[in-house]
Amino acid sequence: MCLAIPALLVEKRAHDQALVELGGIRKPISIALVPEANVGDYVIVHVGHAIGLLDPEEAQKTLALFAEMQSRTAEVQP
Amino acid sequence: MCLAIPALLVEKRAHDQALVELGGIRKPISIALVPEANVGDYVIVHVGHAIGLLDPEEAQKTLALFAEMQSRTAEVQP
Amino acid sequence: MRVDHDNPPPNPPNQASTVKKTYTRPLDIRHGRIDMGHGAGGKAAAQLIEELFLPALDNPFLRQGDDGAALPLPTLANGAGQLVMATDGHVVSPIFFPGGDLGCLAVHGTVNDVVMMGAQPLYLSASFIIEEGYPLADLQRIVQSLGAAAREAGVPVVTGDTKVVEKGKGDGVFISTTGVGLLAPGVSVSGKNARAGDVILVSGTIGDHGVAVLSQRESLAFETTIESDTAALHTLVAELMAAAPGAVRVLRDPTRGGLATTLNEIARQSGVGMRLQEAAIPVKPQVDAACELLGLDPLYVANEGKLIAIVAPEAAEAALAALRAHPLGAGAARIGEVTTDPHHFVQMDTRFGGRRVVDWLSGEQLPRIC
Amino acid sequence: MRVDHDNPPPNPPNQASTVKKTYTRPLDIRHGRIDMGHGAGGKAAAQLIEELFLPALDNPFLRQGDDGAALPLPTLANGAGQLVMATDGHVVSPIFFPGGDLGCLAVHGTVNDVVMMGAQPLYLSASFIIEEGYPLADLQRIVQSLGAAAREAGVPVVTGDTKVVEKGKGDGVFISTTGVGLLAPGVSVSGKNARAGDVILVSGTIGDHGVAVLSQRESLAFETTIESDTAALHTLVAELMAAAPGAVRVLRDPTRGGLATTLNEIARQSGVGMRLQEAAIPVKPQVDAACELLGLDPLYVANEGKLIAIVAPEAAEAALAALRAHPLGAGAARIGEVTTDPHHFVQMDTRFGGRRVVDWLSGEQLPRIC
Amino acid sequence: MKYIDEFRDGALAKHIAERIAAEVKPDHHYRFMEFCGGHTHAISRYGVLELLPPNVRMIHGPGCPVCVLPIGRVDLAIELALQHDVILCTYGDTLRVPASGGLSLTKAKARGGDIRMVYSAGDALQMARDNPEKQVVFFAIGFETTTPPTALVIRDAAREGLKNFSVMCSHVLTPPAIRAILDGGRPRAGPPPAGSAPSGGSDPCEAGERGGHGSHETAEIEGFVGPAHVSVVIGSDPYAKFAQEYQKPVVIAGFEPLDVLQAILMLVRQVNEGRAEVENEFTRAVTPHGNLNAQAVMDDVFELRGAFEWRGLGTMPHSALQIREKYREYDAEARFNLGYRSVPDNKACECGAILRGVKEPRDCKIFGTVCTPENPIGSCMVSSEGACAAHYTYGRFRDIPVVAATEGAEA
Amino acid sequence: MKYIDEFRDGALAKHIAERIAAEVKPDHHYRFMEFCGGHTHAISRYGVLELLPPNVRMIHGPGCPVCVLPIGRVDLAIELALQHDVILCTYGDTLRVPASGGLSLTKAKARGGDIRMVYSAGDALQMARDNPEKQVVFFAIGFETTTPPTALVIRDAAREGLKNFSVMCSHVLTPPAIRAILDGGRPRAGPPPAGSAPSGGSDPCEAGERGGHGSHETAEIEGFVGPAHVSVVIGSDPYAKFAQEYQKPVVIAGFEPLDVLQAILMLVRQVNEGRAEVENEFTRAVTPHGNLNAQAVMDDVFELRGAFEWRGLGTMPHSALQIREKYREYDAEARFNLGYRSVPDNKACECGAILRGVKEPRDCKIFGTVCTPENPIGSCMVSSEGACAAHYTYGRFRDIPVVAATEGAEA
Ligand code: SF4
Ligand code: SF4
Ligand SMILES: [Mg+2]
Ligand SMILES: [Mg+2]
Ligand SMILES: [Mg+2]
Ligand SMILES: [Mg+2]
Ligand SMILES: [Mg+2]
Ligand SMILES: [Mg+2]
Ligand SMILES: [Mg+2]
Ligand SMILES: [Mg+2]
Ligand SMILES: [Mg+2]
Ligand SMILES: [Mg+2]
Repeated sequence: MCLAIPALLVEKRAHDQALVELGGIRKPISIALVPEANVGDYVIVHVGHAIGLLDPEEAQKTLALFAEMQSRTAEVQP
Repeated sequence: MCLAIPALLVEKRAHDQALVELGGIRKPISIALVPEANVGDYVIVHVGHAIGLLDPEEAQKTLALFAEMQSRTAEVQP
Repeated sequence: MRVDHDNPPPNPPNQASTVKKTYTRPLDIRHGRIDMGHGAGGKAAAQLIEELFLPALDNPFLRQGDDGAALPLPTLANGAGQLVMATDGHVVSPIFFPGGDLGCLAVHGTVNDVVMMGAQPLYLSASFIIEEGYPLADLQRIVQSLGAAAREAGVPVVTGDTKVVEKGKGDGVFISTTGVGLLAPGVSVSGKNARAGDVILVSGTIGDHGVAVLSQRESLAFETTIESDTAALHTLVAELMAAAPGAVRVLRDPTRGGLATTLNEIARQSGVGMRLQEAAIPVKPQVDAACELLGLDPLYVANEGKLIAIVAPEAAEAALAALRAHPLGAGAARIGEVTTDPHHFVQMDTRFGGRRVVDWLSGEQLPRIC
Repeated sequence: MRVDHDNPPPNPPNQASTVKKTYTRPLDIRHGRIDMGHGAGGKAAAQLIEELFLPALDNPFLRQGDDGAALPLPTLANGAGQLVMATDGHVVSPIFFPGGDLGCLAVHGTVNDVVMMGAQPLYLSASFIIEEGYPLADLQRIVQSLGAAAREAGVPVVTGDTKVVEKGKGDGVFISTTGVGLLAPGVSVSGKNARAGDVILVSGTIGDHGVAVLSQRESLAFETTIESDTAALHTLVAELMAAAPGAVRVLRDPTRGGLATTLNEIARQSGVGMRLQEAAIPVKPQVDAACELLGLDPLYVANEGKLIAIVAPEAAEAALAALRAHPLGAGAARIGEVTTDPHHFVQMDTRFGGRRVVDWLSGEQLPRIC
Repeated sequence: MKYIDEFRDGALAKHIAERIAAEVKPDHHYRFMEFCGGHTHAISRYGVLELLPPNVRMIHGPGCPVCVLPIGRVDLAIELALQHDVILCTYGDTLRVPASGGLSLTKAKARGGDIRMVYSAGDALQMARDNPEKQVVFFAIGFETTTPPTALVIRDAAREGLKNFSVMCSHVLTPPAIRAILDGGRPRAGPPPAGSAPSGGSDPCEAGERGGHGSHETAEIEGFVGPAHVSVVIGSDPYAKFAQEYQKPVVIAGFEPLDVLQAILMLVRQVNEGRAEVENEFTRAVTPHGNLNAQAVMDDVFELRGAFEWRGLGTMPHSALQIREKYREYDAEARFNLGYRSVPDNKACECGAILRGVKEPRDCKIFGTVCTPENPIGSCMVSSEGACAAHYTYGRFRDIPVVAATEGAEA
Repeated sequence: MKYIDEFRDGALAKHIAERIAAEVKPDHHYRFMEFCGGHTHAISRYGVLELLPPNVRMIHGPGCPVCVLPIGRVDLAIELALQHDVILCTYGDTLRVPASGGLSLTKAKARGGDIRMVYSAGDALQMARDNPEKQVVFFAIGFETTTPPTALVIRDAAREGLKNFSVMCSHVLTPPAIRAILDGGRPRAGPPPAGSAPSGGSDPCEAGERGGHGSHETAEIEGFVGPAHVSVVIGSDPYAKFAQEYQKPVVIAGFEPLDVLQAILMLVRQVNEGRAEVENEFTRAVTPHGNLNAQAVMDDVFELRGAFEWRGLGTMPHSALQIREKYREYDAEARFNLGYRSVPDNKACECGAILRGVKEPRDCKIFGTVCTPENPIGSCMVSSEGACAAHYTYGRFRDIPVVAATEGAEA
């Protein structure tokens, strides 16, 4: 449920509108629910609205956790 | 102008409506403008309305006139 | 290798396969309607084709199931002969009319175009464009009629296509058919071939189809026993060609635009004039009456089972006799001659004793009040 | 003999003929629109064909001017070989999209169906159903694009038909095309021919066409540089067949329903299963992104210039190399194998390391929110 | 078809034609106008001209409601359809009438106007009943024949209290048009002496050369074939004053070709005998008083309009009808506050002169080249009943000597 | 795609899977529910189950707004389109949901309903602006993720004073559904002792056999993968009470497959360690408090609904939202005076038991025969995120041993 994807905010426009980019495509959306979003932020887009911000540091931490697991597995297995 | 044709009134219906026949086809029309028309009469039909009655006797007279001309011509020519 | 069952099944795996063979609930043809899913190319489309189209059009070529059909090609001596190809889109409204419907019309209209080239029709393709919401029952009637007409004409529908357009972006069903036929060597029948002195024949009464269709238009509604003449003319043409070998110069079915427009087309194409005799042109009394009523001229009303044949004068009698001997040509008549005329006028001696031009149809032929 | 001039002409009859050669004002293609008169089969229709269609589709067959075309039939030794016939209705919306338009699509879609039979495409017919009010300028663009695509594919549009439907009963323009081709003796390419062990190839990235069209839908509008892949694949197939003689079992263009549906069709037709490798299936990043955004699966998105080739395993490398050597197959990939499976499942090993069924498209593929 | 086929009999036609040929004076040039397009149509379609001697010339009058419909009225109808978003109902005849800016109702429909062809005024009323959320306007055209059905639907709409129906009334009257034709030239003191040769000044060729476009000269029309179906409604009495005042014979005739031939014969006789009477060839349908029911409903709903523009004839006082104040609600011109703007005809168009019998279609520089039925420039080319369209569609062959191969073979 | 592709990495997946395999106790059967259809989708589409050890079972929860949409609500939408002649705007997802009488919105559209798919609530509002003469109704569905945009358009419509726009609000709330799942069975006194083997009574097979359709038993779900995007809006705090009250671990996870795998690992660890906490795997987007702006606009426009029917779960109190009195004008249910009528599901349908984890799709007698994605009978077959549809569409191969020729060749 709730298909939503992180996309890069590339342009803020009047009336809470903004342009986001994802994998080379661009789409106008509303940022009325995340008025604090700025160009360069990643927003979570659902039904044409940003419903939240993506925190790059937290994303990095999660990925680091995965990577750690990789080394741990590598450690345990051989 | 004013495409109108004589058609045989074959059925009177409610609300000034009637069915006419012409050459084997039948069509509903209005006789609001010729309320006196009766089944068996020939009416002059224009844009779905009877606009007048055809007088069979007069038609006969006119045709007789034509026929007379034929005999007169025949008389003169040979 | 990965495991195929990651969890213990809640039911004991007492059989090798617990998958069920997919059972598709049959189309509800009685109450169902076309929806956008039927045009999406997925399972619904496949089901529509399997349950509605294939049974109605049944033939082994169509059942090949590919996106096209591979077909035997009758060989002529020395590989001679030509291919003939003709296409028509069919958009009649109403779709069902006295004497026929869109389905059989789609066969006749295209088969006749192949036949009018002097060719033997071999195969048909059919492309359906269906409006969302169209009742499956009506669609089935159309497709069955199309199938029956194709079988009767001996010309199978070997490949097809179905598209669905949104409600309000179509008009029930449109069918485009394409016919392929084989032209024997030496046969040349074309609108270009008319020559001054040739005789113009028509295979029967004109205007029946158009009047039958008009009679069903809500705004004009009139009662008539006239039925569309829609028919495939391949056997009629075969008889004609046999009776007047090498003498048939032009064949053309006077569909849209009627006899008048078709003759003008031929006159222009051949660079000739024509002279018709109004009294010789067969028109049914009811067609005449309907035209009187609506301010139309039967010369411009469509036919779907008639042909115009322009033949060399010396073969005219034989050709006319051959037409008349066939049930579809029983009302055939000689209606005029080809003339020399740099203006390519089609003229007509009126029954009344006058003369006039019979021009191209200009615009649409609409019911008139004046 | 009757008199030709009943009244003394008011101007002295100083010339033999006072009739003026009919001058038809040329179509106002810039501002004009299709009206019902253009479909009535009369002068307006003739003018439309002469001024708009004939110049755009120019070829001697079409200029024959009959209701069908008589065509030379390339002879094969001993009259062997088969005829191939395929048809498609084209109803794309919007009519103009990045990388193409309805016109070229109508050529490619049908030429490819002929080509996917392993045949050489020879001739096309085109049936146009045009909505009243459609701008002549846009119609000309479409027809010119169709003509250009036909010329590029070397497959002339030899016969055609034009119908006009009332505003609100069509959607701009629909084009049904039918292609005829010649199948050399001994060639058998069919969806029925896949065998367990065969290799599945695709000629390039999938989903480009569908995404290009979707990007233009008002309600979804997104910006992308993706263009439709629409193309005629006859030369690509020729190279492929030459490189893997006798080894090409199935060819199919994954149009409506996309790669997934087409593979399911073949699996069912051949009575086999398939196993795909997701990581091997080429998808452009923007296509992937658009699908993410709209909740679509690129496996179900339409292509108009791609083919699936199922080839004998021993010829797979040669076949892939041949595809890659052609500009239209540069992105070709080996994406899976044919398996034995009484359930005819198409399965896929996911890039993630899992496995899943790749089923038929069910209903329409619509943008989703969940 | 009874009462139709009998009046199209070619054998009888020959006899009447022979009588005409026998009775015309060889040195007199007879010039008659058939006022009605219906007669023009019969003459063209049946080839009646072929049956007339060379010195009897028929001038095609303005009696076609489509031809005389001015561009400005069609513009108003298009405005209703495209700007006021109404369902515009109209008879098939008006659909192709050219309007300003290269438009017509057909083209306006192609541009998105909701324009529906109706067969009867009643269909327009029904359209309003069926589409309560839309304004439905009936664009009503026609002479007195067509007016009573329009009056009926306005009366019915009022009785039902329909709020979404109105009529753009463009009904015109026949007598003023005939008068305009007669007034178009120099008034004549009296009838030409029976059997007298036409004076040089009245030679149609010279008149044509002198009279420019829009000039008020007229050719010497010696008599009129009077309306058939208009007269069914209004009766034959209204023509008496023309005959008297202008000393022109009028023969009311049916629209079948024998009727026309017979009327011509009757006109020839009146001219020969120096009479100027109203005669009625169409007694089978026309009475002196006409259809009183129809007249009553027309009178209830309509009143004379101050002035109305007729295409080709210009603006004429009291030549048309408008909806009475009490039915104002059903008057589309009032409801949509339409302002009429006259649009001049193409300068090259000779319709005015042609309608007055001063010129013939082939005298027009653009006849058959720029102006054709596909592309009508002037009013006479609009409907097949117009003088130019009739000549183009049915009579063009008359402009060339035809060499028919079969005829050649026979010769 | 940044922040997407990284979370779909097959190599990393292998490592997490290996960790799960290493950490699960071989004699314990782990049963977790992913509440959200988004997780179900990820599991199905990426084949995540293949990477799990046989003793970790995922139960597909009811977290798909399409699946839980009751027939009666779709009936109302169809009533609006077919009987009230509105333009009904809706997300693509609802178009194929079966309604009464063999209908669906797709089929209602085919029957003439003016039904338009929109990509965003804003498109529905624009539709109303563009069609002032028509009533436009937005049929709004979705969980807390989708609710704020609906609230925005209602607020905007009110600001503009639009008279032709309203919303049929079918927004539902996640926490009550989770509670219903948990309450469905016998309340548990405490957490299972860490590492304890499941008791006989809690064996899912037996539970499935005992529990009939609609029974209130529940399988022993040991933990939840918690919502991703719902939590972006509502935050992670609301889950704390479940974890505590029911002593069930909850791991909020993103919808990418690595997120799911990682969440499963985290759940395994909680179970193994006897913890029942709320953990957040999706810290990159979910905060404890969620999106306060979104919550504010929701709160302005919506209030709790007394009760709402969830398809497959039955009627639950305070489980959905309704439009507040002050925006009543924009409430389609009020404007069109719609009366809700509940429609029972097909008797054969096992959705209730499946949603509770008591049964699996293949236990349903009509799974894959009568009930297919083309012909969904129960809620779980409606959307590809439903348990039955997911299994049918993506997982059916798991029911048969596959004999791949190439594999044979390799062997
Ligand atoms: S030909 Fe056309 S422009 Fe010339 S007079 Fe006739 S109607 Fe007018
Ligand atoms: S297969 Fe269909 S009927 Fe059976 S449980 Fe699933 S959704 Fe319900
Ligand atoms: Mg054709
Ligand atoms: Mg045809
Ligand atoms: Mg033809
Ligand atoms: Mg196809
Ligand atoms: Mg329609
Ligand atoms: Mg095809
Ligand atoms: Mg194709
Ligand atoms: Mg194909
Ligand atoms: Mg054609
Ligand atoms: Mg449209």
